[in-house]
Amino acid sequence: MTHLPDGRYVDDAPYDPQASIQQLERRDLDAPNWILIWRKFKTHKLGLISGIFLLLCYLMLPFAGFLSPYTPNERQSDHLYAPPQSVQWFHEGEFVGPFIYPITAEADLETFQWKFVPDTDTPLPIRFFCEAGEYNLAGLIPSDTHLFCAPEGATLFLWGSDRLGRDVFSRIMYGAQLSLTVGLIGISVSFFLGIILGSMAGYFGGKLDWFINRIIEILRSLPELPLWLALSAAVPSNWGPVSVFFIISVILGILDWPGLARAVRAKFLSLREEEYVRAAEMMGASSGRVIRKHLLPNFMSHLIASATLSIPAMILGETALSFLGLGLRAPAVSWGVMLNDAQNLASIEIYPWTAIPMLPIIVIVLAFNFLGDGLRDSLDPYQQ
Amino acid sequence: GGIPPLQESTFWQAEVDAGDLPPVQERIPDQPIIVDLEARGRELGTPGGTLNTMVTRSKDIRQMVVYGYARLVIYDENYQLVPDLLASFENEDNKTFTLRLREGHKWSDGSPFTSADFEYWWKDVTNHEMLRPSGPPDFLRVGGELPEVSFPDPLTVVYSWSKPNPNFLQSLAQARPPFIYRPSEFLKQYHGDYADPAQLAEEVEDTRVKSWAALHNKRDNMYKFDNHELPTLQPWINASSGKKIRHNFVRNPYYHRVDTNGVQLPYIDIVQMEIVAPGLVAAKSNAGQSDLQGRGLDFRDVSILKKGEADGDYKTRLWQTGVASQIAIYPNLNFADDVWREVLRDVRVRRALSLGIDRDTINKALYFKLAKPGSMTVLPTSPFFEQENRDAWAAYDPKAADALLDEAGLTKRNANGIRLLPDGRPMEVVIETAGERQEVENALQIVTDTWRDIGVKLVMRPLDRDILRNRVYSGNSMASVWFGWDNGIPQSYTSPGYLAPTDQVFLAWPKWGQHFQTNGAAGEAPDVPEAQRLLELLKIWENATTDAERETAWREMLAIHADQLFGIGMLAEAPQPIVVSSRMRNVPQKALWAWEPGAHFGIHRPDEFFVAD
Amino acid sequence: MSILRYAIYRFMTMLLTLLVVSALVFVIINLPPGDYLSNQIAELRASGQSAGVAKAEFLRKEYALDRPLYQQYLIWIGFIPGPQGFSGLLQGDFGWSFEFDRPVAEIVGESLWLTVLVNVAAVLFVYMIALPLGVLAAARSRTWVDYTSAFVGYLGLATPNFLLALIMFYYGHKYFDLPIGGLMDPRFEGEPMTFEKMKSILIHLIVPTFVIGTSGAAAMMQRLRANLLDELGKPYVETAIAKGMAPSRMLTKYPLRMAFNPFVADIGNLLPSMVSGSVLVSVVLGLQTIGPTLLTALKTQDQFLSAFVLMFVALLTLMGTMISDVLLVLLDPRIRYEGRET
Amino acid sequence: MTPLLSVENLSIGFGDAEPVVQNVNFEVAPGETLALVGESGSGKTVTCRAVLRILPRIARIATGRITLNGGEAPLTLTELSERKMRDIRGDRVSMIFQEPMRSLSPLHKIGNQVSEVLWLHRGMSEKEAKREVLQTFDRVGFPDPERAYGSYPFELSGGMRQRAMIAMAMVSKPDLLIADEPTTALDVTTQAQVLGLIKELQQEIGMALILVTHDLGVVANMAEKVVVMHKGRVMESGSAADVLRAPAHPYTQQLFDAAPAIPDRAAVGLPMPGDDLILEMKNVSKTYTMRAGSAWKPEVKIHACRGVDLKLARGKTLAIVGESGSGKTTAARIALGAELPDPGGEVLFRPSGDEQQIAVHQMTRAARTAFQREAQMVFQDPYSSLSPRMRVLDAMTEPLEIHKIGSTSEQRDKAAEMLQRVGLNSDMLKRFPHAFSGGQRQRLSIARAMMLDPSLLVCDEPTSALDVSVQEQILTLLEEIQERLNLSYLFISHDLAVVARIADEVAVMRQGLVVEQAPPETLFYNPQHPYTKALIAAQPEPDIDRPIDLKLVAQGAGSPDNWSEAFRFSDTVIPSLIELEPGHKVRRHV
Ligand SMILES: Nc1ncnc2c1ncn2[C@@H]1O[C@H](COP(=O)(O)OP(=O)(O)OP(=O)(O)O)[C@@H](O)[C@H]1O
Ligand SMILES: Nc1ncnc2c1ncn2[C@@H]1O[C@H](COP(=O)(O)OP(=O)(O)OP(=O)(O)O)[C@@H](O)[C@H]1O
Ligand SMILES: [Mg+2]
Ligand SMILES: [Mg+2]
Repeated sequence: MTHLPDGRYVDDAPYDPQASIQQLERRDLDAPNWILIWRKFKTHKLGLISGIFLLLCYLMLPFAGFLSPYTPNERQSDHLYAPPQSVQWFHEGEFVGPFIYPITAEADLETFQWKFVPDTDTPLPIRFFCEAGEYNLAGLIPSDTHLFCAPEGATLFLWGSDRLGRDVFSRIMYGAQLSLTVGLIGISVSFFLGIILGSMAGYFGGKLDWFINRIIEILRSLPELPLWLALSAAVPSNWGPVSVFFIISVILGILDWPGLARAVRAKFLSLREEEYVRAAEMMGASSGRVIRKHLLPNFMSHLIASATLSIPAMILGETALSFLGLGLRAPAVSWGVMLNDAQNLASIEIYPWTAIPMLPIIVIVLAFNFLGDGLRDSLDPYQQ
Repeated sequence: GGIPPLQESTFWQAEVDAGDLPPVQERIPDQPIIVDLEARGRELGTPGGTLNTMVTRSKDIRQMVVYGYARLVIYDENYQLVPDLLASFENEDNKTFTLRLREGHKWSDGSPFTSADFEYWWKDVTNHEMLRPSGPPDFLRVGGELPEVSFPDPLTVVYSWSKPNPNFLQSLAQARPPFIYRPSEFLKQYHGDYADPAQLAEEVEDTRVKSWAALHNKRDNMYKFDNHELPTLQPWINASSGKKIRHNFVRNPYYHRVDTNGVQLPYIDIVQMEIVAPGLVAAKSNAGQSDLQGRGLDFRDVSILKKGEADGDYKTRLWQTGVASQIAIYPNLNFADDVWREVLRDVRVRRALSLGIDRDTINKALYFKLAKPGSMTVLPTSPFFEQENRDAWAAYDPKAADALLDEAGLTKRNANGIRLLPDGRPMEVVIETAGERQEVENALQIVTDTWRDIGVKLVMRPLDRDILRNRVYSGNSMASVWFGWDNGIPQSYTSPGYLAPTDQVFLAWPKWGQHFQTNGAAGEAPDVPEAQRLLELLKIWENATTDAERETAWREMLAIHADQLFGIGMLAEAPQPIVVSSRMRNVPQKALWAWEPGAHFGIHRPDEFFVAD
Repeated sequence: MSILRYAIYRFMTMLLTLLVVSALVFVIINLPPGDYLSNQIAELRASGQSAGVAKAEFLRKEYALDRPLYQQYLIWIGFIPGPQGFSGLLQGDFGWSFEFDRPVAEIVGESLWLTVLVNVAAVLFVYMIALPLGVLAAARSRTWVDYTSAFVGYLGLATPNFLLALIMFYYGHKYFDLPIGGLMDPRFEGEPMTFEKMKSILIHLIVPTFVIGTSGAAAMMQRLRANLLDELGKPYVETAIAKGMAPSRMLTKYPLRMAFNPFVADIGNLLPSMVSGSVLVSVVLGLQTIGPTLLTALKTQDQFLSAFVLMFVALLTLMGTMISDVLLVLLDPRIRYEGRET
Repeated sequence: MTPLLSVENLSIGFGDAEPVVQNVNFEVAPGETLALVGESGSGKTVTCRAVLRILPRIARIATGRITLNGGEAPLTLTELSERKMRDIRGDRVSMIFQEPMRSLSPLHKIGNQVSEVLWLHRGMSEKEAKREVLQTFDRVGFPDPERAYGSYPFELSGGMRQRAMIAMAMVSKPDLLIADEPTTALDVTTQAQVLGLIKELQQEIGMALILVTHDLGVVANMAEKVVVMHKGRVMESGSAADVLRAPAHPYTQQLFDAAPAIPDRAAVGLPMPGDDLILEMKNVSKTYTMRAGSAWKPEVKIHACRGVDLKLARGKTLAIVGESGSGKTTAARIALGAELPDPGGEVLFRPSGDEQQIAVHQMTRAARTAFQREAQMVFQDPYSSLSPRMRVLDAMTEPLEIHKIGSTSEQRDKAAEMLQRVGLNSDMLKRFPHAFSGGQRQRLSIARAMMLDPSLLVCDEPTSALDVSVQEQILTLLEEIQERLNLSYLFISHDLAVVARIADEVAVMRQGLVVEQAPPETLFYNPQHPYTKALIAAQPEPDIDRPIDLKLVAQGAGSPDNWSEAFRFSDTVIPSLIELEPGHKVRRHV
């Protein structure tokens, strides 16, 4: 450090006009965009954990049959409304490995409840890789091997049983197959339409906007309830519950897009006036490109949040629909069907385990939320 | 005997003192019904108090007419017809009916109740072109013929036909009775033939209806019970107007029944009927917010009701439902699909399907084993009950079912073990339900499992009740689920019309029913000998002159149903929870909960219930 | 185009759309097989109450239900005369409800203010909860405030409304003596508004507001948070900070307004949802709103009643979109509705 | 005397990368002006922001202390609570941001945004504040303060927005004003006016000023102290007189050497050849309708351009200078078809010498795509013209992608190469636009415009945010490309020295009209129009001994009413352009 006599300060470090102060890592330069996003995403711990969790959930779906001790509609008519049985390890202070105490039911005509008495003298070990009810692995390969099953002559209700003596745990596992998939179709349809039509209306404006807006208005003014009522009469009667539900969720999606479309349109109406959009247009970018590369990314956060928010609605949509006789129904199993069965006071107060399906819904929804949040963060330039 | 010394009710005391209301002696008929409660094992009560109860739709305030159960004639607790509003009646060969009114009987507004009210209905209402374009109701037509009606004196009304109309008096005792009388004094203000045209026009304008006829029809709602100005003869009169959450009904000062202490019935001063959401009835009962509740409660609510007894200060009683079957499957013999129709018409198939139902399991899962498994037939309370009818084809016997199906030619099966129809389609029975009752869904779930074992696939499809009916009537539905016959306790005087193909509402034969109802204009004539025989037997019953003849007809018809399984019943006598506040007296411990006959609480005489403090 | 001219133009479009919608509505409610009176007659017969059939026949004539559908529609709108002369919507006659046996106007009039009350409460709840929490969650993203509000919000969202209501009713009654169902103590019905009545209404509103509101609140909160997070990095926010604004004021004035764009677009939905938003919830909670009335009307095909309610909702929807379009222009001065030049 | 603000040993870094500001020290006394000069990207803005603690989220103050004196007790800004900081911001210390376009909320009226400071810190009522703000607006040179008050940012020209920013920072009369390149978007007369205003305030209330600028002329005219920065370090600091007269550090010397000046040799410029015109604008006018405040008030019409006729020959450079808000950007946008001229105007483009002219204002889709390949624009506001969610690499390769030129890796190589040519590091390709300094973004914008090798480039103030040495580099690059590829430029600038260096012909605009047009040599030595004269006089020179009288030159332009009879024009009476000598046109009455 040098101070000149006139009080001036002059830097005395060697001066190299070519030096650069910042050196980005080389690997960043060669990495494609998604790797950068992924790297960023990895730092969002909660998002990462949620993502992995969801991945596992989806990977598990084909093996639901293998992982659950019972098949979904298998009834144990002597164990109606059985409470959850806990898995024990030690019997009279001795290690036995995982086992349960068998339970027997008694009708209590005072309270009109089933009373279950565990037989604590006979520990029955849980069987592993055992044979029980038949199911189709991944919906294709018939099999009857289960990861674990009830001991011979006893039951294994990890999360209790329902009114007909069906295992809640197994039903939740099977229910995931429908709840985690079919509803998503509705979301996809509605997002697809909503984004496409909304962005066209917002970006092009003018006549197209007018036209799309009228469609939106009409669709929105059309009453949904009577449509459903009409539909419930019109669906061919020999369709299975799943295909009915599939169609319903597609229709749900078709009716659901206007909300999103209007949000997209409104945002695009304002975004299209941004200078960078003009710049892109002046470079000759096609409308599609402008929408995809410039407008949509700037609305991504909203879309991600909206998608996350539709998931519980889609999983539970059927509960509202079954009010009108259109929801999923037995023998199909889904979380909504199970909750529908649990919609009465007794299930809340006396048999709370029949409302357990709420838990996976909440967990899944939160996982999607955190995943979406992580994604949002890793796309956010200001967080870099 | 003589009339005991009458006591004025505290409720109306003030009005009587003020001179707005005549004293009780002048209000009740000259010969009131004197109820001997003690003879029937009931307590003599003290008047007063309020009864809270709930219904689930705003139009259900008409339940007060049902519960009130004041009819020209009523069923007593033994299901025998006795006069109620009438002083007496005479029946000549089911052709001529002479109805005699009580001297001095008054409507709730104090106007006299006389044969003029019957005449008004007959001449100025039901036979009036504008008020009833389609004329008098069906139950008054015998083979299309209308009765001769005459009104010889103010207390006498005579209905007569040339052919017997054995159902006439029973119709008058229905839960929803055909009111063949109207408060003429009140209604004439709205009748174009009587009222001052200018005033009427003004009234029509005010009410925003299109014509005086519409206005008259709107005011004239004996059953709907929603017009608080309309005089009534029921024990309680509507004291609130408009669409409300809670409707109040207060004691009718002119009611025609008194107890042996000279206390005018009803005992209870005020009935408060609250309209609540169907799903909340159990919750509110559980919280002790209803004094008397049957409607809106289901057997599955029992456990929670029992649990709430301690805090809610009530008891849960289990009555029996009076329908012939709690859950019954109706294969549609008029299904539009030719192949399926033939299959369903094969009695062996129906029997196999019935044998394939594990009724005990259903009973256990849904009713704590408290219902009675069995085919659809009458209940033991009926003189026609026979255990063998109930047991017919009702045991769970998959082997026998398999054999029957094989015998019926449905031997081929597909890879999943489902039998194939003659044309190669898999045997998937689509059963449509009204989607209102979860127990139906649960029961069908169990049936699904056991039917699969006999090679039949069950597909359940919940619909809305109107949609379901429309589909059945048009022949579009293969099979449906409903309750069994409404009237599970017929007596020999009960018309067996509902056992014969006379009405499309029996979901197994909509087209045959239409054919009968429209005199052949629509639908199809029954082409199954058993169904034809049912029609014959109905004829026999109608023309019978003795109870013995009627009884034989009844028994044969029941036997045919038990054998043919037109409706496949699952269980009967299911328990119905009745919540009764600990303050309530005279509510029976065990009883039948039936709409027809019985009008739910009606036959148990709620006007005799009272509140003890 | 000036705002005023734009608004007028939008209004004219609205009227046109309304006409189209009215026809569609009428067709849709008549889609399910049968009509009110034939269903009614069937129901009466099925329950052994054939006594009521005659009156139903009277109504069929009176209300031209025996005519073809298009004529019924024209009569209903008021383009052609019915059996009793012109009496359609255009003449101010909303029709007759068979189910309730009263003029439609009366029925709707009664439940309308309760409906508005419930839904305004719910909307207020949504905004009062969701706005501050959404802003807070964005301002304090990735902290416990953020996570807790997300969790609670999703809890409400992931529980079926009816179950949530039952739980709240049951335990609310058990532990806090909250009323079960209804919108006010029946004894206040028809009474003039007093402090007591007000209190009763407020207490009754707690559960419905919560049940209807939670899902909306969670949705709004999360979207708002996402949109706000996008805005927080923008330079104009720094400018505002550099002015020395307090964060709360700064957030609400600048980024919030920007983030509000998608919500303003959806304000259109707010109006109709004030009437129809909570149909199913109202049905299960037993609220005396228009919702249960509508559902009953639809299920029983009480066509004039359902058509009127639906038309009313449609009108609100159209007005809502119109308002939201105008608001959008006011909110963001850059917005033009003219088309691209190409 | 205690300094008002002292910055000690300040180091700031982004994330875990090497600090971009290292050990910076300086002090400002009350009433004093400190000029912060240096290379683009050297950390000037970051340093200034650190004072107010409004750094991007990921920025970390690694070491250092910033102290503010003058209040009751000295405050250590680096440690102050957020709450206390709020009272300082906007009140005692305010800041003019470098990029005013992005720094104003697009949804709020200018008046509202500016008055807010007074509401916040002075507790003024809306009316009082409005009066005060209108006054300030007038003083910073808004021709119509009322209109500006009710305008939205997008309705204003770049310079107007900058003036709004300046007004916002000054209304509250702070103790310390940090002005980050406050006059880059202003024409020289307006610049003089603004600088004069600042000086005035300094005298009135003893306001201290930190002035970040690259215009050494401004430094010479304003500053008492100078700090020279380079790559995050202070190279030299001291009194302005000493540093300017005898720069001690090699970087400082290099910087000063690069400063351009209006050459003072008289010469006669050649008029623009008229045979091979690449672009021709005929009678182009543009009228905007301002969104009226309420539904009932009449709409305000703004004539951004009035009858502009311009001709640009192939391979030549046509420069437009003029008053801020005079319609330069509008003319440029019309030239590129981004905006349609009012009916009657024509814009003609000839892709190459032997092809037909095409009308830019009425093109088919295909023609438009072809045109857009040939004609590119460098936007006045580079920040806004880059999508905030697109990495620079993607933004740079986008034009190539659109026109499907080259493979992905070729595109990337080209992007890297272009970046290096404008003096940026190719490893910045993976950053997002907001992570650059103002000057760096401007260079990005230039690099992007050249990615397609266009034949016509419209540059709207391409070098305003660049320090002289980088500016020199860019200008050289532009010239070199022009020579190599026969590129034509439409060049808009406020810096007359730059214009003098690069232009073949200069058009001077005022209030939407071209008032004088000539080759630079002619124009600078024989200016005819009073406005041109005023402009030239107002150009500050980097010579500390030849200060210009800010007040006087600011008045120089004056309003057209003060001009001599021959040049006066009004909304209705507009004289026509008259050719005085070949290639020299002036708008005057004959
Ligand atoms: N958010 C950021 N993330 C990473 N680097 C940044 C960020 N913002 C600025 N930089 C870098 O910090 C350095 C200093 O930037 P700064 O804006 O202070 O430069 P400057 O001196 O103001 O330059 P100019 O004269 O061009 O405005 C630059 O190299 C820039 O690239
Ligand atoms: N979208 C718009 N709406 C209304 N007025 C506008 C709009 N765009 C520009 N103007 C007005 O047109 C005039 C010319 O603006 P323009 O941007 O062309 O000026 P400029 O010469 O580029 O100025 P500067 O040097 O300050 O950038 C200004 O008065 C400006 O307020
Ligand atoms: Mg800078
Ligand atoms: Mg400009």
